[in-house]
Amino acid sequence: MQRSAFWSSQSAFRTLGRLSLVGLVAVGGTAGSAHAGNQSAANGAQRAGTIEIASFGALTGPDAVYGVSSLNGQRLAVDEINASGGIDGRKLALVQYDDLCEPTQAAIVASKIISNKSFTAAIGPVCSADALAALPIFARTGVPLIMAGDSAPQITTMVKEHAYTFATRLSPQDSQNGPELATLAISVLHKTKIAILYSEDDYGQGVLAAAKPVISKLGGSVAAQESYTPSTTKDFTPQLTKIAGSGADVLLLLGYYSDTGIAVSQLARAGVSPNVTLIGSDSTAQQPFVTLAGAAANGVYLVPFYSPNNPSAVNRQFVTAYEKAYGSAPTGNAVMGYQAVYTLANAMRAGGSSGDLAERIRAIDFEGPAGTVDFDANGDLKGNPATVLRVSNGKLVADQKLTIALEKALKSD
Amino acid sequence: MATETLGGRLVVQNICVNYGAFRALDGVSIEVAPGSITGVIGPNGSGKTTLINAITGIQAASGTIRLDGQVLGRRSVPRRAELGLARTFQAIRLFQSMSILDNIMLGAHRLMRAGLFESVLRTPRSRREIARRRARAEVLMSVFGPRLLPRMHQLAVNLSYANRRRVEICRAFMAEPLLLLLDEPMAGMNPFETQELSEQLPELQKLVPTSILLVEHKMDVINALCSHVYVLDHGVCIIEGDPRTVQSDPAVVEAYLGVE
Amino acid sequence: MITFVQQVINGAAAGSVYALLAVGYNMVYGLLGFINFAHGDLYMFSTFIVLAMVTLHVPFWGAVAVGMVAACFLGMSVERIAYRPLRTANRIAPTVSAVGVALVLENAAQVIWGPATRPFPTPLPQGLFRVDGVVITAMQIVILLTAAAIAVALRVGVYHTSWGRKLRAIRDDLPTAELVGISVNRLVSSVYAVGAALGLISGVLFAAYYNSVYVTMGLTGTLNAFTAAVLGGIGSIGGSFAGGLALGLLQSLGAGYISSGYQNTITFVVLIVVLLLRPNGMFGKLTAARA
Amino acid sequence: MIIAGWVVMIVGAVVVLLLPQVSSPYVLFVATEVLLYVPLAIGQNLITGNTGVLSMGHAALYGVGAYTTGVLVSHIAIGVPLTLLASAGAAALVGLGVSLTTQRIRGDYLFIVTIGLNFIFLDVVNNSTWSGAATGLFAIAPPAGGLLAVTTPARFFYLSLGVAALCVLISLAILRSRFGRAMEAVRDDPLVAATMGLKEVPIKAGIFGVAGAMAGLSGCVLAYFLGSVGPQDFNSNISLLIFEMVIIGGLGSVSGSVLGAIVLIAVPEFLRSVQEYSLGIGGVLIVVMMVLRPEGVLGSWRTAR
Repeated sequence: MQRSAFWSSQSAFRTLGRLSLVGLVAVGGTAGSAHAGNQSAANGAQRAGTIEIASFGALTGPDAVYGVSSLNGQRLAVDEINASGGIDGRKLALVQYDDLCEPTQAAIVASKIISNKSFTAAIGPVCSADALAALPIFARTGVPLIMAGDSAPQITTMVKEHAYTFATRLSPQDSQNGPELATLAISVLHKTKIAILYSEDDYGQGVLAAAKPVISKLGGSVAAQESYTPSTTKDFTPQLTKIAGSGADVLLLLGYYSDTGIAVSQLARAGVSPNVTLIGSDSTAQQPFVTLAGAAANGVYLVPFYSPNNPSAVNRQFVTAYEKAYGSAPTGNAVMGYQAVYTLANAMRAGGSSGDLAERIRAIDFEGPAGTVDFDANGDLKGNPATVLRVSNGKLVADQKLTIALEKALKSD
Repeated sequence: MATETLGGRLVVQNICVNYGAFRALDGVSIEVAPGSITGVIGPNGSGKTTLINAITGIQAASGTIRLDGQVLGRRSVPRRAELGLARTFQAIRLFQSMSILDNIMLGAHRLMRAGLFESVLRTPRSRREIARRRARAEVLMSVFGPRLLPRMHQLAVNLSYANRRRVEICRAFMAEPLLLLLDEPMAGMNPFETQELSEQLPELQKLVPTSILLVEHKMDVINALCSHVYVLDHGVCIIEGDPRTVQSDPAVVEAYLGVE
Repeated sequence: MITFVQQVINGAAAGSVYALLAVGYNMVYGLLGFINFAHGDLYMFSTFIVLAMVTLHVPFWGAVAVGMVAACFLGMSVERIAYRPLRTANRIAPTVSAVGVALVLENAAQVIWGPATRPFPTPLPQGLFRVDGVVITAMQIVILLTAAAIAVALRVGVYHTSWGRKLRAIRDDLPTAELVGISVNRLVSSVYAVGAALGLISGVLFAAYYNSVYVTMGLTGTLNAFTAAVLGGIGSIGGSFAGGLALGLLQSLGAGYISSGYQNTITFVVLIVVLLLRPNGMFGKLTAARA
Repeated sequence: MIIAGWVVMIVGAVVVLLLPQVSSPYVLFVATEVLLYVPLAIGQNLITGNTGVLSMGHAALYGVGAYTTGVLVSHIAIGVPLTLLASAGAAALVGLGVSLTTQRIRGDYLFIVTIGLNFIFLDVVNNSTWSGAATGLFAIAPPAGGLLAVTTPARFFYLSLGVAALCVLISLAILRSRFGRAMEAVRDDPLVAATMGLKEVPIKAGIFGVAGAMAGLSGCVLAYFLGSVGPQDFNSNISLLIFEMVIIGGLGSVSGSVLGAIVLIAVPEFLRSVQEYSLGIGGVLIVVMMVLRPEGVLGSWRTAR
């Protein structure tokens, strides 16, 4: 019995035994609850004849702001569609999953979605790295996936390389926004000494990478290039002080409004001259940017792919409904979530039973609040012309003249 | 026991230890002959534990310490243990989360030859080595009769005070040291247990030939065990010699009783 | 040169905020030898309470008072629940249980107030002065003055009141302090309360200076406070201020002259180097080691 | 008793081995993720539970393993066995280096320092071109043929099962050997351990090396499993998660660490409704564990000095 009990207090055998017991219980529990989960989902689908849509994105954690915004937009669209009788009498239902903006979680969530046969399509996520991890998993079943907030150019590469025809992407890309910002600064506003403040993540680095070649092509120069850690950096004065000392006459803000808003509020303190022109990227162009930046936001140019001020009727109706539902103006993520649901709904309505749903999604062409929704051969949104906004008295106001000038300058390149 | 072949001669010359401005040891020189039990006595705070700490390398000290002619100098605590020093502590320090056997087996660490890979893979050589050491541990425990042997798989934390002492002593002997430093091993024991232990120490020494430096309070223990004794007071060695002679010295009496 | 002076001024202001956070943290450390890993989250949570009050149209100073009371209460409850039972345990246990408390506070704040960064409306002066091209803001002056005033007040509190004497007795020898009739529990509790209150002041200044309150400022706060404390010397009040300023300057100049992408790296490399060279911090005295 | 133990073990093994045949892809994914965390939790347990070193930067070692595989695969055609070895080796070296450079730093200071090392790791990969900066590395695929061709979810499951089982066995073997006792001796009383000839520095460095190798193996499998490596998977939240696994499972217990991995990965999966509170629930569990039983649910560390 005492087999060379040098180690008398912890027998390895006992540990192995415990391990297997622990494993068994876990497997049992896993199988049981997964089974129950599928069962209830299946029941639900049969009961009401609903169309189930999987929605995933960061719902908790530091990036939850974007995921929750997108989900709000999706919910609003679903409610509208259901209120108007659903699709052929069937109601839409969203089932949401949290991926925390971590690729591992995104892979797990994706596998959970494809394991559940009742989903018609999936919408999400809000972080590019998550999309890249989830795409190969969706490829196994080919459930249509509408990406609603991922701007990295690598997604196009992956979709193209593997011919992921099930995937479409609703967000404009970093590769579009970067050149727009550079062109606005150099060709339209005639400022050539450029300073850049970018977020140290795939978004900031992506826009930066797309903007830099255009800057040199148009004859501008990068006087300062400073990064910060998204959602962690709150003291931007070291970077801004350096920018102030660089003698730049324009500052590009490539990051999320929650960061760039704070950065702008610290400009004066860092000695940045009020004469320096500020241009914010798409993710900066949100109303909360002004709240965070305060008075310093006045006069800032913003180049979003979407503006709540867009005068189209679809947009006015969307903004009113959104504000009524959530008490705040819609963000870019919200409008993408909203359009994602309409993309799906319109594709389903359009095709009846003919053809593949993913194919029909790619063939869609309709006016959404953010402009025309129309995909190219890689499932990317065909670029909508950028809007130039200017902050005036704490409001984002569309600048028609600059918008037209920018469009012209972009075309002439 | 063939004293000549034995190592374990400790020569301490003129060591000093300072705690800030306070001089805990002031030029103490002692010698432990191979195979002997040499005593160190002295009132509380006279520097006895500091002396052991200095020898084992826990406390930095000036002066020279030689073990069989080798200067210990700046060698680290574990290095000194490898050279053949082992000790016990005045306040017992066992590994409470381990069994008695584990505690004692750890004492043999310096003697184990099987390396990490061999031990982890449990090669026949390492198994044989462990079996051999374990047999040795049981022999040492058996010196204490039925006190430890039947309880060897119990956790150290559950033992009585005296038994913990015994485990600590076994653990030190397990290292088969050249020199063993015992820091008040009888402290907290009743007269019967003290008596027992002073008979068992020579028995253990017979099993594991080693020199012993014994720090003790109880004069009868010193009388029974030691051939030679040093008396410390206020960090200075005030006298040395045969226990009986030393005891009658007026300086010792004064140091102990505080007679003016 | 102007850029350099500007970086120094901005670094000093940021550093003063760290210093106020570090000092509350350091008091607990100096007294009991625990890393209060929840200190940053206490400061985050109580600052959110102030923000919530302000949003409910409570006058600003009233809101700060409410926040202060809440901070003290939170600090004391945390001590009672997660530390007191572990005062005699090994070193790992209280540090780990503090991590647990930090997580609870962080989660609670996220559930109550959401994950977004919130702007902080403040009545503190917003003006700025230009001296030879260098900008100094009124708020920076307020921050520096507040930090200096609190440093003086604390010094008086710890070295010239009976409260301070008792604290030092506990720090030097807790069991004996208990024996001579000092009510250790009450005093330790009071230190947590004072520490949390200083944290709140630091939080309000932080929120006003950076115009932001957000959930993850807790962890960042803890790390900055610890780094400041180590740079200045664990357990010393003056050291916290020196360390806070040093950290502020370090981050400011590091981002300005080395690379803004490696701001964390610069901070932590300095921390590690200091700990390797001076295991008790730059100006640290050997506090009674509780090995 | 022993027969019952064997029965449980055999049934457990059969069920686990058959899992890919009977479960949905999702359950298989979650099971694979749990298995990926097992070597991490076990390594953290060796460091914190058995050797008593308070360290919370394990995700960095995990990341070193994943990035090693990512970089190797994107430059040379290399088989899975070699990337496994390279990742384990690289992470082991980093672990060893961390331990050796920080050996003078006191226990609770080291806690913060290791959190800092995690941040430093992120700064480095976020700002380097070899690591693909913030976007990371993509299209990490093993050669289709060859030994250990991991191409299907089932094979990923078996690969991570193999890695996890290997790490459990190594960990048990170390703890059963005299070095296991030596680690615990250093943890419980470094001074006494030193007087017996146990050298704290090499023991701690060795454990960091072993734990690093385990984390490296996991990182390698993760890189293939996701097909991509990015900084988001190795931030301090992941370190915290690994740390929690060991605390909740019980410091010092191998089976506890495995239990911790299961509890913290699988349970939240099936309790999505409470996910909003998962952070706080974890926090409460940690406090309760520390106050009531610092040694853990299945812990072997029986004392609190």
